[in-house]
This record gives sequence, structure tokens and C-alpha cells, in this order.
Amino acid sequence: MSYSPDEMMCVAASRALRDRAVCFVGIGLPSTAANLARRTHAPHLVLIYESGTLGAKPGTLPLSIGDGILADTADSVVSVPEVFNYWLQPGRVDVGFLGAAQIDRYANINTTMIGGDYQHPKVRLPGAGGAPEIAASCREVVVIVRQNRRAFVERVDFVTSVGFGSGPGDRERLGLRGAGPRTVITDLGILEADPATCELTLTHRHPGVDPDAARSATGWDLRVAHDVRTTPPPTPEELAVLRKLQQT
Amino acid sequence: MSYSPDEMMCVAASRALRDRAVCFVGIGLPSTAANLARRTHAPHLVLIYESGTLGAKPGTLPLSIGDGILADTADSVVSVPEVFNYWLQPGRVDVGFLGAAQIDRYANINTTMIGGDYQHPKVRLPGAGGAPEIAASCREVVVIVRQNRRAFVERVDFVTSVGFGSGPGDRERLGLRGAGPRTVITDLGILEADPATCELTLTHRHPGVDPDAARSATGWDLRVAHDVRTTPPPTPEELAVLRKLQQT
Amino acid sequence: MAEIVSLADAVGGLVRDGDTVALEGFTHLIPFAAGHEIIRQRRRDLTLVRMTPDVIYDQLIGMGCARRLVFSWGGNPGVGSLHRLRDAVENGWPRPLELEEHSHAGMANRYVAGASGLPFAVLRGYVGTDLAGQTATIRPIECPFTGEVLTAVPALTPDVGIVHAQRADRAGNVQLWGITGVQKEAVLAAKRSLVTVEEIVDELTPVPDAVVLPGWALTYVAVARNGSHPSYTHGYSTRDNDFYVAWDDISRDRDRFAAWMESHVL
Amino acid sequence: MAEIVSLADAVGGLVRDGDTVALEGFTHLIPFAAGHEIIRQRRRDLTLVRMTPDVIYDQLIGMGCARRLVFSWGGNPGVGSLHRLRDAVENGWPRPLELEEHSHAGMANRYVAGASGLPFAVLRGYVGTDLAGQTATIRPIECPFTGEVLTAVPALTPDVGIVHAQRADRAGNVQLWGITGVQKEAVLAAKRSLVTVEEIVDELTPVPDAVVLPGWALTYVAVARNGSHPSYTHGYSTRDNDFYVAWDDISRDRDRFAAWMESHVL
Repeated sequence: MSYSPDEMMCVAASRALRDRAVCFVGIGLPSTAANLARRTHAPHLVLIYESGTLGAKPGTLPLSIGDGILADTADSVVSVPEVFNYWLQPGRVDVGFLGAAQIDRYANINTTMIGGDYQHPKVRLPGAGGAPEIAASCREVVVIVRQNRRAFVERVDFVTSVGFGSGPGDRERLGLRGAGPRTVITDLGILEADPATCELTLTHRHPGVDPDAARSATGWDLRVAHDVRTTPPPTPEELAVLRKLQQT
Repeated sequence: MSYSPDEMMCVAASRALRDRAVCFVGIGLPSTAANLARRTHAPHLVLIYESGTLGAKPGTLPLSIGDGILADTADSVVSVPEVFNYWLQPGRVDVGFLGAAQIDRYANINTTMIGGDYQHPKVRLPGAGGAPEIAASCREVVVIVRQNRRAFVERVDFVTSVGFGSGPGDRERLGLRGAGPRTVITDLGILEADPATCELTLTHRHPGVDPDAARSATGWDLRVAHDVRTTPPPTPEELAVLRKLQQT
Repeated sequence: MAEIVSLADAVGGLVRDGDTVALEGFTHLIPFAAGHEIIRQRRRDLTLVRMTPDVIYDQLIGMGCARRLVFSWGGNPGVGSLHRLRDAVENGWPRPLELEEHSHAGMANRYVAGASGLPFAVLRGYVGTDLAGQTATIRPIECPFTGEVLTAVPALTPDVGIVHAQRADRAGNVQLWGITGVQKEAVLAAKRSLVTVEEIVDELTPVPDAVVLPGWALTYVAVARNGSHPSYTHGYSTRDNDFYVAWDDISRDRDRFAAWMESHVL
Repeated sequence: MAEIVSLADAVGGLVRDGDTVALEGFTHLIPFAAGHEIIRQRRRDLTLVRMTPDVIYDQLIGMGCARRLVFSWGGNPGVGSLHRLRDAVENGWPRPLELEEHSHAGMANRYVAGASGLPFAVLRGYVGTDLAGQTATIRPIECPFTGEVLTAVPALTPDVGIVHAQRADRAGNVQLWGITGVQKEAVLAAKRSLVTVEEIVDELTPVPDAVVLPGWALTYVAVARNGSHPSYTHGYSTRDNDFYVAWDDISRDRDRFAAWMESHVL
């Protein structure tokens, strides 16, 4: 069964979620991956959307963060202040799922602006949303982003959400309590923060992807794990469920 | 129609509430007076109980601050933090209704302890509850308390809730935003804080009460307004409604 | 005590040039009809406050109503950029737009502080980000008990808070349900308020997870049927996702935008 | 993930000598059955936290379980004093009781801070009262934007938080309604938690104004039928006002109290 790089990325992201984990989900790829996980190996995954829906179980993929289907299927709908203050901030969430416009060697994330300066950006992006506090407070963070030299840069133009700052010890110094974005899942493979250096390192390549292709899609000298593994391809079940999800 | 001093007190207190006022009500006499007002001249009075019931319309008198009838008849039931933070603290409440174990010349209120010192009180009272912030934040405060020398003291043994402190300007200095307990309604009459001196002054005596009786029931040299008026006695309607309320 | 009036009278009575105005609604219940009325009344120099500016603020900004934007996420949800917002920020068209930029957690807490009558709120947030360096309304604060340093943000107290809801009764009590976002806080934080509703009913029968805003805490209630379109009103309408997609094209070009506004809003 | 166990196992697994324990419920839903189980298990040196100690804390204090009480209103609602509490404070019987005394607003905000993972909360409160001089956990704090001085109180983070609710489903999700007080905050502020419920049901059908506590945020759920008596459970039982009145006599005398506890609780 053939599949696209985006499908591989989505399946790999869904596999990063263990059953019964509590997951803070953004719309788009993170939501697709989380809902795929809930329909395959993680039926008890708890989905929290920043719109205030705790334990949402959407039958079809929501198109916005505040779709009615999220409220209709949630265990509880709470206010936006409550979802941030009572649920995210104290570290009750196991996994935060984030996207990025730019990400750097130390997994810092930019969704604010590119080029020029803050007052006069070349490209103005949407901004922070819930990301800075998701990146700070979730027990761990998974980033999903397509890998190319525009997105994977030596240093982000703006630190919207802190990954590992300038390297080891920075999260602790800043008082950030979650473990940070240890896992970045792309259309080419999986990058993990090196436990010693915090540098994003290619640990898995998706089937058919040469590690050199991942290196040339990266704006810094990407390290490749010496025992880089190949991601198992999507199973027919994963693909079938994913495609059914995306049809709706 | 004959009536008791407590009935006169309750009727006088109910008359202190204008229609459509928003009223933060404690259990006991304040609740009786407020519900009497709602059934007579103030049908649109809005009752807030600290248990979180906004716009409660109990058909019978609640026996505790958290009776089910308050939730069943409320426009909205909110959490206890919300009732204090969103509704009381910003000054949205017109009238706060308080009781007292002791009250002094400047309308400071004690519901904490009497005699000895704080660590070794002679009598330990229930404590603050919602009173300190009610006294601070409501636009105005009405106190209902039976007048005698145990309760009406020169200086309270413990300031649980601030009235006018030590006199003019104290509330402003402390940053208290409401006007404070300008009205104290007793079984003998009505005391009002003198606009110039803040001292509680007898402005109304209930029918048949000699101002000297009020003076000897007071632990300080109680001033009597030169134009002290007589409270109109309870109307038959007021008495009938009050007695029906108290039967239930 | 809420007065029930027409939308035009409500906006006319509430919104003045130079005001700080918050129109809230988190994807759901966005008060588009009220926003359009502000555009029709040609208000100017507004400071617009909103967690997720969405298409309604793109329209207000593109029509030149705003001087300043206080926000935390300015995109077309699920689609991409807000082109009128970008044009204002990147090119100063139709006029320059000052930004005061926060995170969702910061904005939500700023409303909470406003609703609570406090001058500021405390949260774990912003630490290590570049936002803290760009936004003057983000400051450190020390816990007086533990010495830990956290982040303070000032209360939002808009001159006018506007939200949309399912319904109100004749006394102006408002009921909303579904995703209720930060609407209660936005209304309570504001000095004056307007709730637009789908309908006025005799009685607000209880609904699970509903928020009730007592009429005595509101300034105006106005009927605006389908007043959240292209956003939605849970139980009354569904989100017009096609419109959000179409807006990407409509708004990309200044002239096309102006023509669309001329024929659909003015 | 909440485990559904017996009340005895839940209390045995959660409450240790010396713990800080909060049993919440604002007049409604007071977890009496859980309090009685703590007494039966003869826990000692507890710091008891509760806005309104009520009869259940009178019993815990009279039975010598408590070393310290953190509270804001310690009376028998509508009746008068809590005699066991008074005897402990006034005479040190059966052992001295330290008091940490707050106002309701302060206690509520302390729970909010605990539930929010913050070390403190800010409010307008206590200013000018003698409480501020007696309670070390009340301190001034300055707004970093306006310079205004407000009051800070530290977070409550009990070792154990216990509440009573109407019902849970088999996954341990809990639903409570009526007056819901500060229960959500007390559970979320605590390190470990127990919810006693009237019944376990297959499905939690939505109820207006209900609070749902997800099972994954709780430690234990235990069935305790009529577990709030003499308080009440909205929709399941009514408040036993006669018992509250009778308690005044029962508790006034040390021996009569001990005999009553012996025959009714132990």
C-alpha cells in the first residue's frame, strides 16, 4: 500500500502517543495524529483542546479548535481561563502537540514572524496562541513539522516557545517544569533531543529516506544517530483509519 | 397588630433594600430581611449567597447558606471562588448584609473572639467567613444586630471586618472601595454613621422605644440625632409575609 | 440592568472613537454582526482586544477602524494568514497598526484579572520567550512566600465588551453554551457591555454546561439573528468553513476586499 | 486514573498521620462518611483544612485527630458554636489545636492557586483587619504595573483532598451538581484525592450546572451511600437540619460526645 510523506509523518506522530496519555492538541496535523492514535493503539487517549474541551472524542476531524463536535463529545467543557490555569499550567498534561513555522537546533519554536525585525517583519505569522505555555508546562512536547531549510534553521528569528534555549540546563534555569520538545516528527524522519547536548538528532528515517536528504533539508549541520533506525511503514490499518478520518 | 422587637428589626432591615438592588446575603436575619423585601416592596431584588447562587429566589427561607432551594431557584450557580472574585470583589454588589457579635462606635465588626487574647480567647466565635470582603467591597453595608451592652462596645475585641476604623478617612487610607456599614439596624432603632465623624448615631427609634433605652443598651456614649425619627411600625402586610416566611 | 435595544442603537450607544473594544468568542459565537455594525458606524482609532482576531478583526482592521491590536493568535483558523492584518502590520495599510502581543494564557488571565477587579494576574508564562522583550505588559513578580519569580500581566478592562450568545430572556439575562471560551470574563472585565443573541425567549430553561450572565451585570442586549456567521452558534447554526476558506482570496487583494465589504457589510 | 475501591481502602491508602487533609463541600456534599473513616482509622496529627469546619471537623477534632486547623468560618450553621472546636481552642481538650485563620475569599483563592500550580494568589482582602496581624500566611504584594498594594495568600496544596459527589462512571469520572462550592479546586490542589459518591453509573448523562472531574485527575473513587449525611446530596437526600440542632447538645459535653461517637461512628 503506497502512502505519502505526510501520511508517514502523521502515523509516526500518532505512535508517539501511548494509551491513556493526556494530550493537549492543536488543530491540524496534531489533531489528526491524536485522533488517529485514539482509533488505533490508544483508545483511551484523553484529548484536551485549548477551547476548553476536556476528553473530547470527535467522530470526525474538527476543522477548527472550537468546533461544536468537540463540545458535544467532551467529558467536560470548561472556560478558556480554566483550561490554561487548572489543567495546563500545573503540569497535568502528559503530551503537548505543537506545530512550528521555524524550529532550530535546540528545538526552539517560532510562530511569530520571519525576516526584518519585530516591528517591521518580512512575514507576519499568527503568533503564540497557547504554544509558549504548552511548551513550558506539558510533561513532554512533540512537534510535528515538515522538514525543509525554511523551517529547520540554525536559530529561529523569534523565540515564540522555548525548546532547550541555548542548550543543556537552560530549561532548568528558566524554571520550565516540563521536559520540553524531546521529539520532532517530520515527513522525513524523527529527530530527538540528545540527552547530553539537547541538540536535535535524527534517530529515525522514514522508509526510503536517505539521512543525507534529511541533512540537506536542515539549516544546520544535522547530527545523525550512529544507529539510526528506519520507521516501520504505516500499517494498512493505520492508513485506512487515517484516510477515513481525513475524508470526513 | 402586635409585633416583637425582632420583627420590627427584620421589617426595618427589609425596608433598607431598594428594588432591583443586588444584595449579598448571609444566613439568618439578613436572609429573612432580604426575602421579606423581595416579597413586599422589592420584587426584583437580586439575592447572592456566598455559596455561589446568583439571583436565588427561594420560596421558603433557607436554613443554611448552601440549601438546595438556593441552587434550584438561582439564575446561575457558580463556584465559591467565582462568587468572591468575579461578583463581590469588583464592587458589583450594591448592599452587603452582615450580622455581628460585637460592633463598635465606628461600626467595626467582631465575629472572631471575645475576651483574653487571640491565642487564648475566653469565647471563641466562628470567625470571618465572607464578612471582611463583604464589608470592604459592597457599595454599602447594612448590619443587623440586637442592641445590648455585650454587642455594642466602645472598641471591638478583634476587628474581623472593618467599618470606619478609627474614624474619618480610614477606609480611604486602607483602600477599601465600598462606602462601609453606614446603617446598623437593631431591635431598638436604626443607627447611621455620621457623615462627618463616622460615629454611629441613633437616627430612628422603633415605636415605643425611648432613646435613653438605646443609650443604656450601648457600651459607649451613644449620640442621638437631634431630629431622631420614629420608625413606622410594621404594616399588616409586612407582618403577615414575615410570619409566613418564618413558618416554613 | 440590561436594556434590550436594536443592534444599531446598542453599538451607537456604546462604542466611541478611540475606545478599547473587546469582541470575544473562541471560534464559536464570534460576534460578527456587532463587528459589522461598528464598521458601518465608521468608528476610528479603536484599540481592538481579542485572543484570536479571526476574520472579524481582519475586516475591522482592513476598514481602518483600528489603531492598535491586543491579541495572542492572529490567523484564519485552519486556513492561514489574515491578509488585512498582515497588510496593516507589514505595510501600514490602510493605516499602521500597533501590536500588543501576548500568549493565550496571558490574555485569558488578563481578562480574569479585569473581571475580578484586580490590577494584574499572575501566571507561569513567557519565560525565555522573545515576547517578554517586545511586550511592555509582561513583567516579573516575586512570590512573597517562596521567593519564586513568576510573570505578571495587567488586567484588561476594555471600555466595551461584546459577545454573542444563544438567547436572552425579557429581563436581559443571557444564556450561552457549547464552547464558552473567555466570554464571561470579557463581559465582566469591560466597563460597558453588549450581548447579541439569536433570540429572546420567555424563560431560560437550564442547559448543561451553560453560562448565564445576569441582566443586571450587562448594559445592552440586542437581537442579531445568525449574528455569529461565518462563525457559529451551537444549536442554532454551523460554522461556515467554506467562507473562511473563501476569505483567504477575498482578503488577499485590497480592492477586492473593499468591494466585498462595500456590497456585503456597508 | 482513578481507582474505584472501598472507602476503607481509599482512606487507608491515602491518609497518613501528620498529613494535611482537606475535606470540602460548602454546606452541600460534605464528605461525612470519609471523615468518619479517618476517625475509625485513628489518624493523628492531621492538619485539617476546610473553609467551614462544620460538624465533621468538630468530630475529627473532638476525637483527637487534628493538630492544626486551617479555616475561615468555624460554626454550626444556623445553630451556633462547634463545641468540640471551642473546647480544643479554649481548653486544649483533647489536645491543643493550632489555628490558621483566613476569610472565605482568602481560602477560596488559596485553593485556586493550588489548583493552578501557582505558589500564591492575589486578592483585595484582610486590609485593616486584625486577622492580618495573627495569620502569617497573609502578606502585602505590590502590583508591578500600578504600584497598588494588594494582599497575597499562599497556595493550599493538601496532601489529600476529599469531596463527596452524586455519582461516577466506571472509568472514575465524577459528576456533581447543585452548589459545587470549592470542590473542584480542593481536588485539583491536592497531591492525592478521593471522591466518595452515592452511586456508580454506566453513563454520566449531562446535568445543568454540573461539574465533571475527569477520572484521570483523581486517585480514588469510593461508593459511600448517603455519605454526606447530615449534610445533603442534591437530588439524593435532604439536609438533616434536626441533626445539626441535636449536635449542639450532643457535642456540648465531653462524655456525651465520646459516647455518641463510640456508638455511631467507631
